Amino acid sequence: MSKVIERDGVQYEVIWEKPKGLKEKQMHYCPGCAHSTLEKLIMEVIGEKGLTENTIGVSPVGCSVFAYDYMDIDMQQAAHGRAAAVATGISRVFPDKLVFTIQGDGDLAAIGTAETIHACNRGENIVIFFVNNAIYGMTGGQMAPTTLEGQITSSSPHGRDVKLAGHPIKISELVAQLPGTCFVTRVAVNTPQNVKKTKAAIEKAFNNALDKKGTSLVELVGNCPSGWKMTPVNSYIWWEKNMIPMYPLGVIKDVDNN
Amino acid sequence: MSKVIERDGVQYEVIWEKPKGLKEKQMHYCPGCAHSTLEKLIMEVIGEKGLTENTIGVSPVGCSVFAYDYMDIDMQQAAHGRAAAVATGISRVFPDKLVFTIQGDGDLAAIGTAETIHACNRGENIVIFFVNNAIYGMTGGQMAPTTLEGQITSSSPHGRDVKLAGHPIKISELVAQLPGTCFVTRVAVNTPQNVKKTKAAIEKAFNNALDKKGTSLVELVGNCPSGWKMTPVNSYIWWEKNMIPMYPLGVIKDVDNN
Amino acid sequence: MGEIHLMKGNEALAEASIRAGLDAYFGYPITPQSEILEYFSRELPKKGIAFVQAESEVASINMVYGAAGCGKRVMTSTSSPGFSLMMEGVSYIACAELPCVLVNVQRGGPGLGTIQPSQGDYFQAVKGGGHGDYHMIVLAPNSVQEMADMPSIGFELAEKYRIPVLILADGALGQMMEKVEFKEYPKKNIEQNWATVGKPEKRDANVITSLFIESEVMEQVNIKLQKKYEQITEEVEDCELYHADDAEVFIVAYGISSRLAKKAVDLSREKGVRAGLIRPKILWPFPTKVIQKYATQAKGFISLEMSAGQMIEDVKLSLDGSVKSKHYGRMGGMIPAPEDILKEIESML
Amino acid sequence: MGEIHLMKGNEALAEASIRAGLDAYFGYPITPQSEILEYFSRELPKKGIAFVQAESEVASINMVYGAAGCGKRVMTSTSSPGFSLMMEGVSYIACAELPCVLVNVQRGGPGLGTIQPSQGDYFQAVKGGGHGDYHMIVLAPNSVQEMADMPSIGFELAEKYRIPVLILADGALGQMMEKVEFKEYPKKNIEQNWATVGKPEKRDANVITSLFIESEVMEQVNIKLQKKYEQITEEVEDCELYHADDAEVFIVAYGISSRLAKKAVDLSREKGVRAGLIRPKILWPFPTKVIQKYATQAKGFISLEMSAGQMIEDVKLSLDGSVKSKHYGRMGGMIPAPEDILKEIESML
Amino acid sequence: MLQEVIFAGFGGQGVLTIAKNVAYSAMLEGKETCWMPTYGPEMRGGTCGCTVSVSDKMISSPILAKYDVGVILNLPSMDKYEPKIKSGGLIIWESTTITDGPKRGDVKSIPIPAYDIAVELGSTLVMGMVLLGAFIQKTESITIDSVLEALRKTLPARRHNLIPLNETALRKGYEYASKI
Amino acid sequence: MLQEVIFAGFGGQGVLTIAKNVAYSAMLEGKETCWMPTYGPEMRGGTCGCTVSVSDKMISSPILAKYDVGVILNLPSMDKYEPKIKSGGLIIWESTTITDGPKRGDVKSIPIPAYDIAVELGSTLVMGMVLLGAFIQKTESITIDSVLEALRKTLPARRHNLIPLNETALRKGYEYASKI
Amino acid sequence: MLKGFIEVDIERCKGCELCIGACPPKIACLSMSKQTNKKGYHFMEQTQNSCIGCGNCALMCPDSVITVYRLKK
Amino acid sequence: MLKGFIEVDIERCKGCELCIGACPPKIACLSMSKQTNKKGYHFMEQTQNSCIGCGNCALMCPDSVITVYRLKK
Ligand SMILES: Cc1ncc(C[n+]2csc(CCOP(=O)(O)OP(=O)(O)O)c2C)c(N)n1
Ligand SMILES: Cc1ncc(C[n+]2csc(CCOP(=O)(O)OP(=O)(O)O)c2C)c(N)n1
Ligand code: SF4
Ligand code: SF4
Ligand code: SF4
Ligand code: SF4
Ligand code: SF4
Ligand code: SF4
Ligand SMILES: [Mg+2]
Ligand SMILES: [Mg+2]
Repeated sequence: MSKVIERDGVQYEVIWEKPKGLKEKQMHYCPGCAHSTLEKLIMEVIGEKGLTENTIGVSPVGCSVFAYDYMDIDMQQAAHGRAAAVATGISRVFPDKLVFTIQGDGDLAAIGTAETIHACNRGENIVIFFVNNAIYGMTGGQMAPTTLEGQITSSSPHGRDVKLAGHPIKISELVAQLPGTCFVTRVAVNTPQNVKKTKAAIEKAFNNALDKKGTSLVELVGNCPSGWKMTPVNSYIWWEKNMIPMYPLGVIKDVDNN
Repeated sequence: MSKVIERDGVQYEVIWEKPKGLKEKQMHYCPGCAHSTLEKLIMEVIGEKGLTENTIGVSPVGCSVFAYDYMDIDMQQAAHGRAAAVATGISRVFPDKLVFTIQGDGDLAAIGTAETIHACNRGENIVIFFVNNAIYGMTGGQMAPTTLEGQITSSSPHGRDVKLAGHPIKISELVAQLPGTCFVTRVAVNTPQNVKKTKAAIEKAFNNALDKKGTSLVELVGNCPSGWKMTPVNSYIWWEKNMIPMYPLGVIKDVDNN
Repeated sequence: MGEIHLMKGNEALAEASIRAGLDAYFGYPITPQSEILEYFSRELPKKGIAFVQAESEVASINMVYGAAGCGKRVMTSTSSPGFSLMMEGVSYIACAELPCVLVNVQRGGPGLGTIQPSQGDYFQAVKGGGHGDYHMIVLAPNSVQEMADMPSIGFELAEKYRIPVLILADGALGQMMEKVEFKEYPKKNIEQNWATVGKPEKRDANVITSLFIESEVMEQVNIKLQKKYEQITEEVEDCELYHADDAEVFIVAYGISSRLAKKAVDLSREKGVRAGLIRPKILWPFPTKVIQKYATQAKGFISLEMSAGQMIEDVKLSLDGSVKSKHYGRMGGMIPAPEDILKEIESML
Repeated sequence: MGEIHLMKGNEALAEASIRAGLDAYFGYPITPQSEILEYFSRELPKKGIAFVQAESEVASINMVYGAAGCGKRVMTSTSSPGFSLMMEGVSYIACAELPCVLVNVQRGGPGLGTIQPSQGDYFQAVKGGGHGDYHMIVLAPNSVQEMADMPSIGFELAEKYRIPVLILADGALGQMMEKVEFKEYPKKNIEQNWATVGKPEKRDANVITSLFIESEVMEQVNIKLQKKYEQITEEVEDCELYHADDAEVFIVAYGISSRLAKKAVDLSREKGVRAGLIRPKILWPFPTKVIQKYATQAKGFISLEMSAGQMIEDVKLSLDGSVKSKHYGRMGGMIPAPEDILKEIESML
Repeated sequence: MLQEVIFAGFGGQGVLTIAKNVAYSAMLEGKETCWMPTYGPEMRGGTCGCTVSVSDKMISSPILAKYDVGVILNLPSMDKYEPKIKSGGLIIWESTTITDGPKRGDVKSIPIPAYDIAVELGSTLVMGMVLLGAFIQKTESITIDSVLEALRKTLPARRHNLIPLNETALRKGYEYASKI
Repeated sequence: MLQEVIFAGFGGQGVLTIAKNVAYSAMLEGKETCWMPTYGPEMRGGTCGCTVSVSDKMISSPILAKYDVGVILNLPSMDKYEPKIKSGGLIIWESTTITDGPKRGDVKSIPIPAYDIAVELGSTLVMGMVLLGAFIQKTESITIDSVLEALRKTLPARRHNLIPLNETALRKGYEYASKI
Repeated sequence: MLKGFIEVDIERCKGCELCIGACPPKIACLSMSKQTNKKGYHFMEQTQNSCIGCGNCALMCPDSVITVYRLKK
Repeated sequence: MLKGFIEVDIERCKGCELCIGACPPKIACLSMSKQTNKKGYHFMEQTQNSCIGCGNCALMCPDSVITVYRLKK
């Protein structure tokens, strides 16, 4: 199965290489940004499952807007917050295709709240990747609905004041309540183990869509070194220490285990 | 306290009369429509608590759009779905006023989903009256997000097909999950007892707002004789038999009892 | 000649769209167009054609974006306030060059306004209510028959030029019943190799986008769009002329008000006044050349609109000062009376 | 003269709005205007002034509606795609006659486009991107100083006429730093007895609405609005003139491109060509009378816009065929070079 | 020839259907016709009106300020539409339930006890048909035959059994009117 | 006099701040000035540029296609902006980290080992100031004094202790450049 | 002496009949008139004097048509 | 004979250092170069031959910079 090469007369297996499904263009993401890892993993799964011809992706407005520059599949770029609606349009005319979105927390949990909730409620046969980095990365680090209490951002310079701005919103728990969702899970890519789990979640979500089970939402609790104003390594520490306790990892809903 | 009159030399107490807070103009609501009862009760409470000068109401787009023609208080008419945003605008510049909205299920649970969820999440100090009659009354009886499974409406003439249109959405349960809400309850006005409970819920919600506790949402499970294509009396039967089992009455969240 | 039906304009439009090969409809109820949605809700599921009653107009237009990006024949319909909510989406669709047919059954604005017929959304339709330099081809039916004819014409134009086409109707056209006959509509015959349908190994990935972050690139995109718009302006025109040959006063009117204009022309002819009508069946591109042609013989032009005067600007721009012109119209759902139009005609002499 | 600051246009606008008595701001991040929101997020909570980062532009504009309906000085700001999402809300605000100041820091469209500066939203601003017959007063700053001057002017006009006022800026004006001096701005001095503030016993309930279901009533509302617009057209005008007195070729330009126009005028004067500039500081109402005045001495007009040519229509409508005119501009964030403008000037001779 | 008619009554009284029958019949007769309901929330609970224009030429306006004929089924409709009938016009009205007829002297008043007649026929649902019969008798803008043809075309097959009853109602109304 | 300058480097290298110092100083000297950053997501991780124009007259365009002077802090910026310097213009560049200087013959190249100098001074943060010193020496569009004045006005009081270090860096850069 | 009585503003009544079902079964003093009001609705009327002034009918009446009086104790 | 080795596409490396933390502590064969690539990033380089081909670094690398080879059993 796996590729083998020879070096110094000895055979080596290729354990990992850049997925074929990634285009040559280098990602514009900041160093250490989880967006890159997610797209890498999605293309690994699409490649391994041979889904290229069967897949249409939707990129949002947010840092992953350019996903179509990296992922070598047919893609549409959706208006800010409307990726789930665009995916609905695609999925309804191509019920047999695998349709997914990648969306940030501003996109999905602020301006796109209605589209998200209703796509999930209708049980659109799509996969939603929700990159929750608790900030508006693309526009320069403003507060998102998922920004943590007290977190300083460029639009909450005194720290998020929950009395004025509300508490961080937990979208996965909300959509898990809707009968239309078949699989809701929270993952991270902050450790090799979690990367593997994320990949497994992607696989499972794609299988659900191929089996027409309804909406799968995979929340990637992510980081944003630039928006958080940290080095990548420090962002990983903050991620583990602050993000994951607030947004605990694990399966929130899985109709297969009910 | 209560007014007393004399008739045939005997004294009679006035047990109930049209609230002073209702304008003379007759409501345009169809015979037997719960919208009328709700507005009557709201004005009773405002009158009894002497809140007229302290209250600003927001009417939606939906059958209650004309609430300002009946309720003798300062009111704003909000764009379809945006009542919670309009109420936010009012409440933020008048933090000491009582601000409430009346919204239908199309208004609040379809087009206004994002505004509803985020007003609740921010814990805006407002009261939301959510008239859930499982249909778009004003526009001629189309399917709403809350329309019951199999229910025939003018845009689900074959009955709501949950595979294509999703299941009826339970907004109260969703917003109860948000830390910003202090009180979420479901009431009906289909019996005298329930009318009394509804009035009590209105009082409680108004008290919450006066005490600045956050968002209160009172879901009135309502009827729509016209949209349901029934006589008022039959609509009451259907209401009890189909609506209330799907949308069970009672307090869903009350921070005072936690 | 096929069977004649008596139908509402809204229903005729819906039925004709199905016959024209509709692949998907996404919409949200609003008076006075809900019958379109309702008709589709009854017919499309039976036929296995995609139908979604969306959660809002914003969602509808973005569903249209998605399905149109797949190269399908897609439609949404709404009325004025709903169309305003679609402005961002329309601008995206225009830039991403997605063919689709949009329907605005106008009602009186601004704001929540009234649900009665109006023509107050002309500017929004032809100048670009959304941001940026873009155009839609705008079709203006004036009868139930044309409500039925135009979806097919719309899809053809949309696919030919990769452009959104707007059918600009109004509450009267949507609600009234008239006789209507459905035709054999042409099937889609343009290869859409740009559409996202799943990438086969042999071709590059297709991307639907309107994002061009570099100014140099964005300018090229803009130039390309403008070239296309120029081409359409050259190639696309449809006007009905009524007593134009010898007219000295012209009414320019579209949609429902063009019918009143016709009546007013008749009345004036009875009185010996040589009035004529130019009725654009396509509002964008505007029939500037037609107007200019008749300007040479005319004493004056009246733009008859159920608005405060919007198309009058395009009439004036076409005339460029050569002949005098004025607007006449009513607002808020009021219908201009032919007798009043007649007075305006006489005042131009 | 007060202290001079070096500030971004976005920040200057925000600071000046606070000094002009802002009561509430509602907004959503979008490049290139996010600094406005960020500035307010830092300053307003400290001062007890209402600030909400809304969940969307749709929410922002409706929060503005609510707070403006209370008679407060309220603002939102956004950039092109976000402004498209506000079209329904703006139409409501116009019809309900609520004073407020809106800011569109334009970027290149259509669609997601580019975040670089553009002037492609002119039509949307002045013709009505939303449905129905309405107008906003549209202010067009061309420097950081004017970014600071215009909020106060905007509130004054908004309150005087009960109309939304739009400050139409662009990414360059928003992002660049220049020197700026803040003034003493007048306080609100108009009684707003129509506002919803809680109904005292002695007066009738105040109602903010844009719904007038009966056509007869709606038409009266429309007529009232149109009368107001006429009055504003009579009373409101602001133009900067540059070398206009003896010019034979005029550039009409607003906002950032007017600065390039000035440079081009200088260049042409150096070459002995008598060019001049008419710069509308207020785009709606359009300074038709000013243009007409100079038309008598002019050989030609150039409308210089960073768009495919939008304001040119208003220039042409003002000239009504009396003098030739053309559009020149760049798109997608590209900035016209004064040398190229010069060539256009020369071509008009 | 252009005839502009308003049919008006309660929502439930089948006003739109009678009006549609007129339009359909006119279409079958090769005439131009246009049917236009009042629409919107004001229908709710209140009056429901529907305009039908019948002409030899294209109908210019579906929305009218004045009518040649009014067919009026309830009191609120009488109040609303009586002033909108052209001078010299005709008001055909249901006289069992409406107590006060038109007050104007310059229009012809045709009271028809359609409710009573319908009750006699065994179904209040055909009240509208009775009035339609009267309308045909008074205006001659369409014929009973084309209404019957219209019913055959527009009613689903399973409802065709109702046609005879409708025909009787039509003829009763026609007859009653011919005596006025 | 109109001088149009591009400052460009990594996001973290303080390019915007040096540029702002120039603009502020020019303003203090009573000149017209305009500061304009490249903005948007392309900043991310990549190069960050900032244009400053200084003139006696109102600045016509904040966005420029060509520059008189480039102050370049990293290689990608060199690649991007070298072609955009006007013929006869000036490129002042950080020569410790950038290995290849400008290739064009028609611009003047001023390599400054600002990184090394800054390290010598004990803080890489003042690298920009070293380059700014060189810029002042070469262009004379502003003075060191007004930069110091600008720092006093723009730095919060608690940061004023950094001014001497900045001054040293400025003067070091100035000195170094005066020898080229 | 009446235990209670009601007043009905018949012109505002919409004939929904909800009051009728709300009146305690033993009392059942309400019914619909054969006549219609100006709006064309059959309106409610009190047909017996058994009213106890419980207020149920008024609580249920959506249109605030009914005023209820009860004997003062 | 190496248990494993990696190839690093240094021009794509963004110097985030995440690979470094992912390499098992006992192995720790990665570090950052003093040099920068064309983009200006200090890039990762393998500094020892202790690599076991576990793949962790590649799993963590956001930019797919690393190819991992492991001795075939
Ligand atoms: C209608 C509209 N509003 C606002 C924006 C500006 N905008 C672009 S991306 C974005 C949010 C980015 O945050 P998020 O969705 O969390 O994505 P991230 O970049 O963090 O991955 C915003 C507000 C826009 N492009 N369009
Ligand atoms: C933007 C917009 N979209 C659609 C409409 C049409 N519309 C008016 S009310 C309504 C929904 C009414 O249903 P609901 O909110 O449930 O209120 P109800 O009448 O049932 O009380 C709709 C879709 C509108 N006025 N504006
Ligand atoms: S800004 Fe944040 S989310 Fe965006 S690419 Fe950079 S690190 Fe990632
Ligand atoms: S349509 Fe339905 S919701 Fe609206 S007033 Fe009538 S019964 Fe009530
Ligand atoms: S008050 Fe009670 S007893 Fe009297 S009529 Fe009403 S419901 Fe019946
Ligand atoms: S409940 Fe009220 S409106 Fe209904 S019938 Fe009784 S009195 Fe009339
Ligand atoms: S493959 Fe494993 S052992 Fe080898 S360098 Fe990578 S993390 Fe270290
Ligand atoms: S994880 Fe990848 S990008 Fe980051 S330093 Fe290592 S090799 Fe470079
Ligand atoms: Mg984010
Ligand atoms: Mg409803």
